[in-house]
Amino acid sequence: MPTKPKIGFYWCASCGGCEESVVDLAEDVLMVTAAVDIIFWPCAMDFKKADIEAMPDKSIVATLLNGAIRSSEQEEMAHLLRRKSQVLIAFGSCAHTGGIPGLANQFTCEQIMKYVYEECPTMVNDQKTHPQTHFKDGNRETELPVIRNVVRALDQVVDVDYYIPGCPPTPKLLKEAVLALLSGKLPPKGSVLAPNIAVCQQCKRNDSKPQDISLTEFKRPHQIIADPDICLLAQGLPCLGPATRGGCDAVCIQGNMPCTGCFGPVDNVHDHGAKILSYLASTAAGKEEKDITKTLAGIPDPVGTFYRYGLAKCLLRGKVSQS
Amino acid sequence: MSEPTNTFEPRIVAFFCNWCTYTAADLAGVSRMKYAPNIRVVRLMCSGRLDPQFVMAAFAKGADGVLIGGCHPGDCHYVEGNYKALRRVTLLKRMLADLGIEEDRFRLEWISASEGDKVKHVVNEMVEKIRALGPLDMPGKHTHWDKEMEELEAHVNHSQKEIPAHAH
Amino acid sequence: MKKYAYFPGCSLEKMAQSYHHSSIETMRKLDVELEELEDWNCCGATAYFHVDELLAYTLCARNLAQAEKQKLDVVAPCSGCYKNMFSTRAHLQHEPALADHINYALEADNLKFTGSSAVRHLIEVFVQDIGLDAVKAKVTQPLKGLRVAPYYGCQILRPRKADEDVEQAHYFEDLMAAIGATPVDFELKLRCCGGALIITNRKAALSLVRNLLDNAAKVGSQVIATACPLCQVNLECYQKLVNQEFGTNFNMPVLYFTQLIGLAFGLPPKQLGIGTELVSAESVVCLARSKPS
Amino acid sequence: MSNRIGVYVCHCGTNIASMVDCKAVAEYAATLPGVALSRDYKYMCSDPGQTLIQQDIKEHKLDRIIVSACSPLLHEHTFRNATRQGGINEFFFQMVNIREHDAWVHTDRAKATEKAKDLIRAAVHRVPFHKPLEKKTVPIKPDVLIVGGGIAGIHAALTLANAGKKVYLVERDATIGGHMAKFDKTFPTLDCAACILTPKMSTVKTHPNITMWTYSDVTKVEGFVGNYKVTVRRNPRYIIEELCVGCSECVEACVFKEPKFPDEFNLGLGKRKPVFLPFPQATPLVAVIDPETCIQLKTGKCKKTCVEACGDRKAIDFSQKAEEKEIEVGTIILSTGFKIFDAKRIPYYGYGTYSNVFTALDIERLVNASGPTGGELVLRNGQKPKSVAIVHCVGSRDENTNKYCSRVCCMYSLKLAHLVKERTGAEVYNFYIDMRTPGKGFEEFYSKVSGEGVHMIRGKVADVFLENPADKSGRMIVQAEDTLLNIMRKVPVDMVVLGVGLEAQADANDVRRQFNISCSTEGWFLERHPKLAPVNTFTDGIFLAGCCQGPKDIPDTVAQAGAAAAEALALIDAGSVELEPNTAFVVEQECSGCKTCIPMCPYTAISRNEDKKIAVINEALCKGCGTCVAACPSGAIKQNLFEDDEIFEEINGVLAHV
Amino acid sequence: MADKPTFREEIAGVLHASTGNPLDVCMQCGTCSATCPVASGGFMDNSPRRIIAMINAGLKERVLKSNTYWYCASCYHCTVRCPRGIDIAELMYGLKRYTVWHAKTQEGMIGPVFSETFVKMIVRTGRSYEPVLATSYLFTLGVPEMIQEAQTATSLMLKGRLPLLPARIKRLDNFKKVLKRIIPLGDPDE
Repeated sequence: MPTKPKIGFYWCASCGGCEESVVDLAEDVLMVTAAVDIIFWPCAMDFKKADIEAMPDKSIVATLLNGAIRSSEQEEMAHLLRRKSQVLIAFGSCAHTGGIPGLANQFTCEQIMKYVYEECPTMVNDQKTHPQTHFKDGNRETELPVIRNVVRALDQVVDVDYYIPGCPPTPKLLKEAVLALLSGKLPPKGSVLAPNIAVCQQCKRNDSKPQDISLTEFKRPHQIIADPDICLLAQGLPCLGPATRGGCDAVCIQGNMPCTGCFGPVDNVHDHGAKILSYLASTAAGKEEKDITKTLAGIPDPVGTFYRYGLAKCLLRGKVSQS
Repeated sequence: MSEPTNTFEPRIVAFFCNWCTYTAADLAGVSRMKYAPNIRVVRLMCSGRLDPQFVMAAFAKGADGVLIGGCHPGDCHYVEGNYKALRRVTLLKRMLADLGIEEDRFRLEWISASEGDKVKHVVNEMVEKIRALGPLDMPGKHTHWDKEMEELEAHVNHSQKEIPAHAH
Repeated sequence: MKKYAYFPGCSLEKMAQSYHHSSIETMRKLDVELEELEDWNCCGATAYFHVDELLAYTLCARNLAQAEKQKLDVVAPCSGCYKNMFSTRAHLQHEPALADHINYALEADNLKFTGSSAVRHLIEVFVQDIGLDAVKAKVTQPLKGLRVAPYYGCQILRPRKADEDVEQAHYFEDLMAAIGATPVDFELKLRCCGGALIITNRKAALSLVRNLLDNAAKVGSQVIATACPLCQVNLECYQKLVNQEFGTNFNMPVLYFTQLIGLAFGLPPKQLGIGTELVSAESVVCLARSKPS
Repeated sequence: MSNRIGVYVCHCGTNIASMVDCKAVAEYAATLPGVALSRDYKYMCSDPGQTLIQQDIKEHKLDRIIVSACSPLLHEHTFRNATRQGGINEFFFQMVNIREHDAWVHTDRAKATEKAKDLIRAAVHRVPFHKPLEKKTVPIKPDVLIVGGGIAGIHAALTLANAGKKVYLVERDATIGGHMAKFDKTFPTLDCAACILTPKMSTVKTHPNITMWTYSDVTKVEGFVGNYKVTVRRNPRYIIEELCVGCSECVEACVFKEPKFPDEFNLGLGKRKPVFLPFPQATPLVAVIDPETCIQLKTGKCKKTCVEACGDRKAIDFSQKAEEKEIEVGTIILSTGFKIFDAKRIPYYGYGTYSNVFTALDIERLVNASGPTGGELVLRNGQKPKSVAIVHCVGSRDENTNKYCSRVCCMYSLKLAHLVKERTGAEVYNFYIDMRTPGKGFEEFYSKVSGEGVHMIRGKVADVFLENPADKSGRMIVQAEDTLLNIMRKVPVDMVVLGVGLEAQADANDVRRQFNISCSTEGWFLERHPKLAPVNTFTDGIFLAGCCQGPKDIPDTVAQAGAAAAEALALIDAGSVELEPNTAFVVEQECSGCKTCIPMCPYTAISRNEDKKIAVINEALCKGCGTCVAACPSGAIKQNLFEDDEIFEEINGVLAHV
Repeated sequence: MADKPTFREEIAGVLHASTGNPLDVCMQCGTCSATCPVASGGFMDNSPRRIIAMINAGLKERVLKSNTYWYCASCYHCTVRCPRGIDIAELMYGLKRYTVWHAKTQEGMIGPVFSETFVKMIVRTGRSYEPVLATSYLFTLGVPEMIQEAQTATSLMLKGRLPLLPARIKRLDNFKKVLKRIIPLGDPDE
């Protein structure tokens, strides 16, 4: 009997939204399932790691792995799936650039554990119990994965063939990717499967942007009710569209929210955050240091704003002082 | 083949604008002023060309400090490139601080073509401050961060051997 | 009401009482309180720096720290004290290491120098802090026609503070004009009176005093106004010796600028310590009294 | 791509070799990836050095060239040419500065050598990314603007005009001539300043190729080399220049019977009327009316006897307004001159308080036959001085005023010593720190003057005070230490002459901004290179002449003016100039049309293509600062010679040592 | 580099507070000397300018023999007028300290004696007291000066301008402790 190409999905450090976007294919999902043979999708179907280990190397045509790599378990699965797949695709921001989990690179593992299990206001834990990697109860012994100090994008752990950006990726991109995969019409290895041009190009508000907006104040979304037709940057909202890869049809902006950069940078940019910084600072007004500082104070958390999805891929990879 | 001595010698990457600060550094040379040999100058036409990515790259690749030199406010050869530099640097300083890089490691100075001595003083001062801070050594830190994975890779490669007949 | 920590300095205790009293009185008239710096010690004068700089700094630092404790700026009527404290503060501020060392010593007296209290010379307080208009306002007996030689001396102006032009000072003249007197064009107003040399090198000092008196006399001064006890003593108390030494016959009253201001404010001469001069200042007093306002 | 890079390490004689181990550096470079050939050589900029490059390119198939030597600002073009003549694109070349930035500023040979290696490694990383580029050329407009009508401006103007170029000469004062017109004699030859200057002045006036605008200021400068657009404001002198013949009948007729206002040309030593001619040989010989003092202009109520006197000529026009002229020139020469040090800043020399203390320039006027005293050198009371002190270094060589040596004071002080002796027979005392007479015939002049019995006292004057404090116009005592005799000198004199130094014009900084050039800390205009480009500035097409660049005597000034004129001529006759191709360009398919770049450009070179909805850069207007490149959020704008990749690689390279 | 510093370096070393330039930049113009009221009065055996030249030439003995710096009235005129920005008055202080420390002061010179008595006194009482001062150096004066001094003193006494008792500061013990932390005084009261 003719075998359909084998496809795998896996979920590492991420919220699950990427899995959702697979479901969001709606009826197209049938097209996919018809065309391919999903041999691994833990969150939807019952497979065991052993099944994969048992498979010959490279026997999976493609694996779409979402989520950043934070734990030894995720690391191990990444290595495993890399070995078993012909094509490994980093699926979604977390796998692509570290995503929201990457922001944890501003803290050490200890700091995070301490906060989560002790200081966090909603936490009741008088014994200050912390999760243990080794657990013994009578004759039951369990090993829990080790949490790493650094959050990594997938390609910082294993070799990656393609990237599908987005938090989450749009169904459209996923579909195009799968089709390309099936048709074998794939771009050169290492490509991001989305257009290499910034969001503004697809943004309906582009024309509404005046040529010179030297901003004296940056606002935050909750501070204003943005005019739905005018460029958000022109209204003082730090919209990252100009510095972010398009392909999303500017959905957030259509929803009257500024782009927060989930698609990551375009090919020419080495460090997304630094580029965003350069462009935003360029639109600020003022010649005196104090005026400039005042204007830029409207961006209270540069790291969180510029590297919201990409701190793991920042050239510094995180906060320096962390050991 | 690193520093001849084992004492820490800061490595400072400087981005100097062609018209004022680079020329000032030339002047320092012509006047045979002496300053610390720890600085490496990258020439840009204008401090306005300075892309914050360059600063990130310099730190990431092992610079212990980064120095930006431009014309004094109002004196930019390209009218206001230096103001643009100032805006970017102001924000970049904040971000670098949040990323744990000490402020003495990143500095913007206005040095006009005639201020050879200022080049000397700024460089010497910066070198001393950074010497006191010690190495930043991002590459070292990065390899150190990645060490935490080695054991597992070993383990995986090991378990791999158990599985027959697949090498690549 | 303005308030300063007042550092009289050793010589005002006795030798220059009149300066002390006239300062207090005139300042009171101007609603300025001079609260004596608590348990002050000698500023070290010049002699101290000859022997041990560090000790000299410590002496001044102790006074400054005391003033900081009282949360007041220090005002010194004596140019020597002023210069020592001013330069000590400046020096310690840009040499933190030295400051630490001295603070370690000051601990023994539960004091700490931070540099928070500024150092002012009495005449600066009159001219800058209070202002000539305020002074004018209090004049009841303008010293019309009194030809005063305003004598700055050295250490009010020198060594240079920051970048001020130390060769062009004119505020003493303005102050004298403000009380109705006529400041003469006193060429040697910035020249030295010999200071401490009067003891260590009598001849040199006397000749300097001679030049000053001579110059002042030639331009028709009726009185020399000083802002420093050492200058006053040299110019006045040693005038007799000058006459003996050089066969001159100077008889030039030398008063503290505060005494002149006091007169113009209509304060009784006695209150201003007038009468303790070796060269009588009667003439000046008469002139001041001659035209009641 | 794998390249064949050639690396050349220059010894620059011993300049570099003494502090950098050039051989070791070259050997190290040879080990770097892509380096096909690496040499060290004594003088790379020499002919053999350049030929070496050309041969190697051919023989070793080199496709990238790196020369590590002096500053690129000095020899980049030299080696680019060599590279081109070698048969590859000249922009496949990269220069590494191991002289000014390394050998000359360090003292530790090992560390300097390390630095050289780092810098070369940076270049080796960079060059593979270099792209072949072509220089763009722009035409040079043939007309020249000269700012400042002193001897420098005059000489430059005549040189250019005689070469058939159209010259605009703009002068702020009512007449050209500058300081030289005020001088009496000139050192060391003692020929009379007027005799040699005034003929040149009138030639300027009559020269068909020269447009002379006196009483005018440059108010706006736009454009770039070859194509400057300049706006000049012609201030109202209330006299119609074309109609006035300088008969000075209006001056005679003025309602002020006697001159009563200080006359600027004679530094206030003489008096003038509200309407006046600056001096007999003024050029243009046209009257001026001073609005500050003219009754008509101040109150509108005057008999206007001047107008009557002028009669049918109708040259007087009280309604005259400032008018703006716009001109287009290709090159500009700045010859804005200097101002003398204000002696009042040193109060203890008594200038302005003692009536017989004068500046050297005052004396020039006093000994000048056309001066206020008709050439009589006298004290304020009209008597001849019996003893005169000449004080050198007033406002020069002094941290309290100006640190630099003003270069001309020693010589003019000797000149004045001679003139004073000649005119008055007085005892003359020159107080100097060091006697500086380096120049043709200068030392001879020094000994000649010494021979005339002038007293030379080595010691800086510390004080000038009155013999009788009550008499400000009486004799003065000049006090200095005679450092050769080790005694204190207190010399009584009738007159003190202050050898004031030269200072940059008060508005030098505004002028500098206007023309976009640099100033030294003292305010002198900065030349492009102190030795090799002494009249060029950092802005192409703008040249310097005379004292605006630094203190100078007349011979040097004239020589420099000639040089500036020659530089301008060279540009004009070349007809066009090549510009660095370091301009920015947009990669169309990568531009999202976000418009961030548009306001970045100070030259409005960037606009938006509305149908393509992307940014476009007008290469002709782009001056290559690269600020738009840094701003472009998607890296769609690139700058030739400074592309992101080139700089990133330079950074990697410089830090890549393991 | 353990080799012993040259005289020139030693002097540079004692100029702690000096904010001015080093002596090396002196151009021997003589402004200091001609500005100095004492030097121009002919009282100094070597002018300040010469002293600097001597230091730069390393003529230690001759500098130490000189009276120049003990005759400095610290009027600071030289300092503010020096065209090379040398703090000459400070140099004079430095030389005084140098000689005092190296016990190189010359016989019959009042300056050093005066200074030291002054210091001892302050260390003892915290304030200055003219009579003690007077007696301490009076013997070193020549006879005529002694008489002069006595005259002046008495007339001042009559006008009540000389204190009869030395003033003392209140926290004298603390004060001494403070000083002890700076230099080993031994017991100042002896």
